[in-house]
Amino acid sequence: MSEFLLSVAAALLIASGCLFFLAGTVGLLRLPDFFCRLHATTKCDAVGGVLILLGVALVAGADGQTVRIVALIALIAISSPTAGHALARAGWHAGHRPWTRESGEKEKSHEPE
Amino acid sequence: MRNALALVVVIVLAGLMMAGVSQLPPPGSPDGAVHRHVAAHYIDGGKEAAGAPNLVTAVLLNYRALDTYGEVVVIFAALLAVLAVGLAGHSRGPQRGADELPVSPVVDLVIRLLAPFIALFALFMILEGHVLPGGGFQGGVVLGALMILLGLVLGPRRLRRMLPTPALFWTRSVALLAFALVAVAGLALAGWLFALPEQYWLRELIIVGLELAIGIGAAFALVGFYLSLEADRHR
Amino acid sequence: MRPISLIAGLFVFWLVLTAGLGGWSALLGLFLAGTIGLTSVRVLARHEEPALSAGELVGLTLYGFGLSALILPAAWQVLRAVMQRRIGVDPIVIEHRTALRRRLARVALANSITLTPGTHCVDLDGDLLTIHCLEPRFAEPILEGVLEQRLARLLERQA
Amino acid sequence: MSALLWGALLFLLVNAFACLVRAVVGPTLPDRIVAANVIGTKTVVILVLLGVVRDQVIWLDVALVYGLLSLTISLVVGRLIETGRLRDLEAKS
Amino acid sequence: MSPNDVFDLLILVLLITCALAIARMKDLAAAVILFSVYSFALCLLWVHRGAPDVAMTEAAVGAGITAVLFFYTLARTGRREK
Repeated sequence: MSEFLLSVAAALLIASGCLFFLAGTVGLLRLPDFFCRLHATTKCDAVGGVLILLGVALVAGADGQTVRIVALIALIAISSPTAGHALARAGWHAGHRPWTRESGEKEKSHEPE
Repeated sequence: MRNALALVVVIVLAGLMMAGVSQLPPPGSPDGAVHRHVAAHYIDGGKEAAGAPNLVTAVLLNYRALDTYGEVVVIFAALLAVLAVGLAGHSRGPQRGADELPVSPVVDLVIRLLAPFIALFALFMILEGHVLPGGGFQGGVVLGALMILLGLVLGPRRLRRMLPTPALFWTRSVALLAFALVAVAGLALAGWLFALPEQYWLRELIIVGLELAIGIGAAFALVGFYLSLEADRHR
Repeated sequence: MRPISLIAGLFVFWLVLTAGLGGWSALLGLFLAGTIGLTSVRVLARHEEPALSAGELVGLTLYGFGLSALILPAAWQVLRAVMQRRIGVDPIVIEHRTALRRRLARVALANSITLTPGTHCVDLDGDLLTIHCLEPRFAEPILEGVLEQRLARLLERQA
Repeated sequence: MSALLWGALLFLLVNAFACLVRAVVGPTLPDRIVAANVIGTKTVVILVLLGVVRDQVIWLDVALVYGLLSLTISLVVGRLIETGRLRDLEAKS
Repeated sequence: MSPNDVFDLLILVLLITCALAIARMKDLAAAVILFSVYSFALCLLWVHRGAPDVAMTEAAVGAGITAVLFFYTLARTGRREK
């Protein structure tokens, strides 16, 4: 019984993790500029990755696998926001200015119909 | 026209490759062609001949040790070439000195926190590489990556002070020479290159020593690349 | 981190990596952990700041769990926003001065802001945070300083 | 359980494929790096899933190496761009 | 088709797309990034084929250190293919 509950919990975690990854991908493809895309990817990667790895840790064998997965979870949870911040700062100092609604509409009106 | 031709060639080659892959036996299947002839001999004899539980390491350090040695020499030669070009060349791009944008405190702190663990992981790969996957070269690369990260945090100048050029040079050379020494010792003692002695602990020691030599050689070669690419900016 | 707790942490990490390789390997690990720990404290530690203690590390881990309880429902909102047929984002950039003084606390704040949906830390310079928000309403909890207070309780208790 | 893991694995692979579009299209260099970073994270998760499906503990070490090096790339490239040493061709300023 | 085959097929398509894109790319920095993505995919294929050692080398060298060194080189030369 408890084993059944465990695998249901794992399945839920993995499925929701996949959902977050999907959101990250969609955000990466659809959002208007670099900073907005970073929003989608950093969060969804960190949250989705941690959720999936937690789910996997629940069903993995006990022989060293689970502890290693915990180490990986810690690595993802630390590295994902740091990499996101480093890239955002790089773009900011390289002179990228964030897209805003006004600039987006201005660009649209300049486009030939 | 030439583009179209190239596309056709690529598509044909890709199709051939896919067809080939689809004919491969499922991964890990024991009756695949690769598992029946030479490999069987390696698997039977590898453990005694090389004394390394990880078969890949056994092959790399025994049957193909000369090959591995050649690879290490190639990296070393590449480094010499880069050093030669780097010393003659001059840097383009903006020359900035002390007024350069400081590294982000977030990146700084995270690298400082992670660095000891990365170092331990790299040494784990080097020292236990003959039991688990990994090995000298991979561990050395991770160690090199760690040093590049440290260069980011501490600045290349401080990294260079910690690892002065002569020390780098001598360590790399000694690592290379140690490898050669093991080969020659095998030739002198047992009659063929890279022969390993019978005693278990001595064999283990030599294998670990070899891995360490490869790892440190690779790591310091990478640091050499990095420092020579950074060098001109701070002269 | 203090040398002793760092060495202990490194040794535990080694044991995790070499699970079941036996006594010699553990001895080797102890030696390596000691060497690396002492070296990195000498090379990397900033001596002008108090070190991260083991208790604070546990506290930070718990804070991480608390943060995830905050993140998950809000992440769902962002997910829905992204999936709409027309993406209605209205990004703004705000600046916020934090009252936290410890470098560690500031970095933890920056990373939690990055992880909280709708906000992304762009720059951290001294006590000045530059934050990119997907919509103006996401900026409010930052300016109110909810996370900041939690971190202050955790890491700057003596002050 | 194994079917679910395989499903998640293939799903993530398709996702990585979609992210490749952003890496190819750009338009700016940071965009491409973000895409590469996302693909890197997905690969780490795929590796773990693969290791568990096949019951190979040691494959998780490969995932660790992966996570570390993909972090290294992001940090180093970010640093090169922000100091202006790797100029971004499309930057508007 | 078993999941194994689907996996192989997807990775191969990914590899080919990457390779084509690298060849077409005029911006060298973008080519380096795509090359690291290529290595990511190739490493998955190695692991799937049961060669974790090769995969580890690929991950360490192909995806990691080569890209970093290439970027340092690009910072010292230029980004456009001439």
